[in-house]
Amino acid sequence: MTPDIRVTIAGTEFVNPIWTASGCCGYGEELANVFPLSKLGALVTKSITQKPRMGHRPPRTAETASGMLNAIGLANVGIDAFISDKIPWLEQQPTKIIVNVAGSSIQEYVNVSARLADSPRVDMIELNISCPNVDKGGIEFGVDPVMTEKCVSEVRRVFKRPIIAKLGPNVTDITQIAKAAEAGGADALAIMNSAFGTSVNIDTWRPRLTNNRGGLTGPAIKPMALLMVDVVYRSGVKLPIIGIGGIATWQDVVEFMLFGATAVQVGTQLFVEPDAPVKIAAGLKAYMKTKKLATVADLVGKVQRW
Amino acid sequence: MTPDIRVTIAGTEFVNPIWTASGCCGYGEELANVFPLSKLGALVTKSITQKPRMGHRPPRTAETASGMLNAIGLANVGIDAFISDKIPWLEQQPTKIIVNVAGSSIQEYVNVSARLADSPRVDMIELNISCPNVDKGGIEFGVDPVMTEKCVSEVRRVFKRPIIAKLGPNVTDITQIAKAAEAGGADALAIMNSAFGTSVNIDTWRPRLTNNRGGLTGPAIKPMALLMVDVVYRSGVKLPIIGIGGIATWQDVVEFMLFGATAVQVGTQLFVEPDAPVKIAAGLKAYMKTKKLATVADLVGKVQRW
Amino acid sequence: MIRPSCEETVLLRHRDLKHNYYSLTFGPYSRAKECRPGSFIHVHLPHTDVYFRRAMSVAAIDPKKKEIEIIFKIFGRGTTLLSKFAKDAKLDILGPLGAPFALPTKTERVVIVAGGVGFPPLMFLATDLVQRGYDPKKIEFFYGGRSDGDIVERARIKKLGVNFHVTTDDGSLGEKGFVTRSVESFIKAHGSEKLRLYGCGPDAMLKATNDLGLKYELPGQLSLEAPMPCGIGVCLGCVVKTTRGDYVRVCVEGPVFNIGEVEL
Amino acid sequence: MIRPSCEETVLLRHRDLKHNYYSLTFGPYSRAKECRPGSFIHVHLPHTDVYFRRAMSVAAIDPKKKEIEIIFKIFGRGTTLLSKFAKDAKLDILGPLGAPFALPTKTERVVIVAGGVGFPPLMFLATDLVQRGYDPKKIEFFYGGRSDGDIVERARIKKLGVNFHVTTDDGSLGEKGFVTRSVESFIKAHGSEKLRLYGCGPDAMLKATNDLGLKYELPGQLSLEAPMPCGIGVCLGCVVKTTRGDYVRVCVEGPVFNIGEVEL
Ligand SMILES: Cc1cc2nc3c(=O)[nH]c(=O)nc-3n(C[C@H](O)[C@H](O)[C@H](O)COP(=O)(O)OP(=O)(O)OC[C@H]3O[C@@H](n4cnc5c(N)ncnc54)[C@H](O)[C@@H]3O)c2cc1C
Ligand SMILES: Cc1cc2nc3c(=O)[nH]c(=O)nc-3n(C[C@H](O)[C@H](O)[C@H](O)COP(=O)(O)OP(=O)(O)OC[C@H]3O[C@@H](n4cnc5c(N)ncnc54)[C@H](O)[C@@H]3O)c2cc1C
Ligand SMILES: Cc1cc2nc3c(=O)[nH]c(=O)nc-3n(C[C@H](O)[C@H](O)[C@H](O)COP(=O)(O)O)c2cc1C
Ligand SMILES: Cc1cc2nc3c(=O)[nH]c(=O)nc-3n(C[C@H](O)[C@H](O)[C@H](O)COP(=O)(O)O)c2cc1C
Ligand code: FES
Ligand code: FES
Repeated sequence: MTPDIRVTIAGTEFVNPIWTASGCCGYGEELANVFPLSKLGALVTKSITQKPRMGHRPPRTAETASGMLNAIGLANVGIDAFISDKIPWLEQQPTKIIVNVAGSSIQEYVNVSARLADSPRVDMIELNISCPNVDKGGIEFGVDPVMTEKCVSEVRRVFKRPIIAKLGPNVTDITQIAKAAEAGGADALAIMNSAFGTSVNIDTWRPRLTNNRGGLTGPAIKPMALLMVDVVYRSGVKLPIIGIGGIATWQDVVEFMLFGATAVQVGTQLFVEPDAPVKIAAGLKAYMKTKKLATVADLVGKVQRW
Repeated sequence: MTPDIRVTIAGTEFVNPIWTASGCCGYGEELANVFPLSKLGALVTKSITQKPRMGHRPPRTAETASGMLNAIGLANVGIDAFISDKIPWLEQQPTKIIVNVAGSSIQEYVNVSARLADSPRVDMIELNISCPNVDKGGIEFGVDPVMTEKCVSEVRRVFKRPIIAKLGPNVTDITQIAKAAEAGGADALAIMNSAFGTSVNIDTWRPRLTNNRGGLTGPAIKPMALLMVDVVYRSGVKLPIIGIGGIATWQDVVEFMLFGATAVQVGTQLFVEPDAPVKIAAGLKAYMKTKKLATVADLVGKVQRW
Repeated sequence: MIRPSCEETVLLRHRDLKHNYYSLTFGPYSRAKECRPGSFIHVHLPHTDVYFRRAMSVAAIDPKKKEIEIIFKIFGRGTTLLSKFAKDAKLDILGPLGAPFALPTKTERVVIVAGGVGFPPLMFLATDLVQRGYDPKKIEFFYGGRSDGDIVERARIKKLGVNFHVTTDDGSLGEKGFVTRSVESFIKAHGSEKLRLYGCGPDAMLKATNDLGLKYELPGQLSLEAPMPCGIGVCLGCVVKTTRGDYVRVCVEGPVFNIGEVEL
Repeated sequence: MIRPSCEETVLLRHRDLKHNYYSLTFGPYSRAKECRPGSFIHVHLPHTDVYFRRAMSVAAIDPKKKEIEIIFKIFGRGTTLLSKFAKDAKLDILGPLGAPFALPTKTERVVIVAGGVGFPPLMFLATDLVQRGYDPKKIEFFYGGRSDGDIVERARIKKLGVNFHVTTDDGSLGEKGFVTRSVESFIKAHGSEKLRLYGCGPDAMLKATNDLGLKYELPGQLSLEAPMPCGIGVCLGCVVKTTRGDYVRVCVEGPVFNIGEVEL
């Protein structure tokens, strides 16, 4: 019997729990040249804002120990061009499509989401309320329970299909934010966005990013992300969790699921190994065979605490 | 002219800005067998509590990507044995002695600090108000500005020599805590303690630490620590900053200083390279020569923001 | 549209070119013959503490043997570790990547401007042109470096029969001075008609070459470098500003850009 | 008091002992002759993505040539990468570390219980005893493994002239069954007087050996393993609980503990 790695979140079935993370797979075209997207549970697009955004001046990225810093600055084509140029292609793709939405006001989230509501092949939206790179941006929402709830509930009114709220680690107590997102009507939580960090070039004395700081991602942050998932999973919040942060191997995915993630997203590792999701799905299946697990849901939350 | 790497913090002069971090150098004896402690700016002891603590059950540590998780559980000999067994040896050492103090109540911090006040060779104390490993412990102080200020100011009353407040990263806004420590009368800030994280063994489904979670340290967290130093340095807080987090090389030290650290502490890297402080001091001097810097203070805060 | 893929190849030849330059040849690499001058590959450094791949221009291919060669100079940790891999090591290569150079017309005279470590894709270009039957005597290969150690693989260029001009900043080999000064002398002497420029090298040299192109209204292309997390266009980390004012990806829209196209 | 130091040494010999076992010999290592049976070293894996050092018992020394040998089995990433270093590689060694075995008296009969990868320090012990003039016929060397591939370096043990007893769980070599069963048979046959036990191996075997020691009231020592971030006693990460109820460091108070001293 081949192990069943399908997962269902908010009534939607995914062929597997391995998704790509926003900002790490563009709008999907490039990745589709590397492997068939049918191998992917879901594709999560780069954050879309109302207006097109050029993003920050380069350098926008810097390598760090087992990770990277980025301050892309939410560069994206804007909702108009996204709908006219990207959606038609995305609608043809043999995978679930999740559009990540960002904004610097609740109204912007609402406006972008309302437009996406008209595209039935947008299976879900993911609200990026935790982007560390925009000065006057999403970050205020993601650290404030009241704003989080408001943002989600207002979007809820205009977007009827499932909504994922994507939380960041840069708060004292992530469960408060998770609860606020739940109260606002989110269907699932994506945990977590980048941590914060910076670095400086010791020859020029300039920060390595023109934005002076950026989001820290990659294997370095995996232990933090696992803890965030663990804490929220045990907090009484009922929503399914999509685990994100430093996933590079199928072993990492097993860790996230044991701590309570129903699905995961692969981000930075795509840069090193663009076909990582394919390898991870295969490894996960092999692991389930060894462990004699019929369905991948048998892993979720099964960590045995001391 | 040989570069001058002495630094002065709260009126105390240190032969160099390279210190060892609490919990990563015991009480100094073992390290003294590896290199002469006179090479060290200061030695910061393992956290001392009122009663002896055995610490958590093993496994207490787990390796992660470019870092580690630990939940030692503040294992220490307690203030009585520290004063009778450790202080006499420490008093003979040719380096500055900083005793790190932890507690689960403000009274415990005060009691331990009061005892240390009687040992004039304890040059400074460092208040660990941000230990991620004690359930009913320091952590509440370190995330709450009111408790932080109270803790520091009460200790201030019993300990007249310089007090360093050691802050953790696990807060929404570290500047609030820094300001509270300043208001409480701290003389310097140590930034930062471990981040939080966890990991699970995918064969046994047990967390890798019996404490179920631990502190994340090592090069993985360096970008976060640099940002914390940067943010506090620019926040209007006037206190000198001691940078900690993932320092492995002299290049890392230069980064911390450019962002505003007056001195640094080396932690996890001591496990990999017990003589790291000696190598780092040499590298720092060579760098200063290349850059024609007369004194190491010429680096502090000199990052050129974009 | 190019479909890049990851492929494990074997390090067949490891040559120390001295002065911190190395040549590595990998094979069998199934995509070798799809690599064009200007194409690059993204090399993974297995088991090392360097997380990202490193972009390397293709310096030569052997389509029959399915081999590709890269040439690099030790710059930082990535290239240091790359230089340490020994013969028979297995490295994963992501490629072929990037938009290659556009070929000149037969009536054009080609002026190649290579600066230091910008040499590899241009050696490939010259080799490719000669193999395609382009008259080597109509190829001016300018190669500048800081000193003689920076001028590698001279014999290979000479063998192509192209007009070879070497400059060094310190005069230790060839003409003394910046390579672009020699190029300008040539343009002045020869006249700017039917010339096409190709350049790759350090930022200052690229800028000077771009300026020459604009000044003498020469068509041509430059190959750029940028920090490249992904190399396939998904991270938006490698962008460069165009003279139109928008950002384009060096890894997909480049690394080869027309003269005057990007801000240098 | 031992003063450990970091020292760069060269990998002089790399032997594949098959079945995932390897022997590496390093030198010149100035501290070689200070290594005693039970001592361990902490090996740094340069340039790799493994952050911590790996603890390895000293398996043999050549004090004149200043060489030390370690023997290990591939277990996880650390040992995998260690096995990949080639001859002439430079590795930094921190040592000598740990409290070594206490020597038996001349009147005692020595019973050595080696399980799988616990073999190296015990080979060193047996070699050392014989070199010190201890009668090899009074050394019983029990060596158990899962199957014949786990029993390495047999010729070296035989050459010592000790009484050599091999067991395998699957009976593919020597006697079939757990090594501690054979040891118990020996104790029963021989009588428990004037016996001294030395053991190293997997947890279950250590526990069984400890139990034998307690049951027959034998003096002796066991060498333990634990995850070891620092190896020098500063992190408190490697602790084990003693039967007195406190925690001691495997790296400093151990790795060698008396029978009955720690909870297994
Ligand atoms: C399309 C392309 C082709 C290239 N071809 C060659 C070649 O043929 N020969 C050669 O020697 N080098 C080439 N490079 C540069 C090479 O990729 C190395 O990254 C660069 O030399 C930095 O060396 P390092 O990795 O040792 O430095 P490190 O210090 O290890 O890392 C430098 C870091 O900064 C980034 N970075 C900084 N500057 C650059 C840069 N100019 N290019 C790329 N990344 C940078 C890297 O991504 C990396 O994260 C090319 C780069 C690109 C983008
Ligand atoms: C004093 C001492 C002597 C040793 N001598 C030998 C020897 O002679 N031959 C040999 O093959 N092995 C020996 N080991 C074990 C060796 O150090 C390896 O760490 C262990 O085999 C794990 O293999 P790995 O590094 O490939 O595993 P990885 O999966 O890469 O890492 C395992 C991780 O867990 C920790 N860990 C888990 N279990 C152990 C363990 N039992 N011992 C140490 N660390 C562990 C490690 O610190 C590391 O962080 C010794 C260990 C100690 C403490
Ligand atoms: C270059 C880059 C760009 C990113 N852009 C976005 C974005 O636009 N929106 C978003 O919600 N997250 C963005 N992220 C965050 C990722 O989706 C993910 O949450 C984070 O990288 C952690 O996962 P990882 O460690 O697997 O990369 C970006 C990350 C990177 C590295
Ligand atoms: C094993 C271990 C034990 C630690 N124990 C303490 C402690 O007792 N008190 C304290 O204030 N910090 C403790 N720390 C935190 C360090 O002092 C330091 O703040 C942290 O490790 C980050 O620095 P690093 O990345 O250089 O290790 C400990 C860290 C480690 C790794
Ligand atoms: S390197 Fe990622 S988009 Fe170019
Ligand atoms: S390994 Fe650090 S105390 Fe033993």
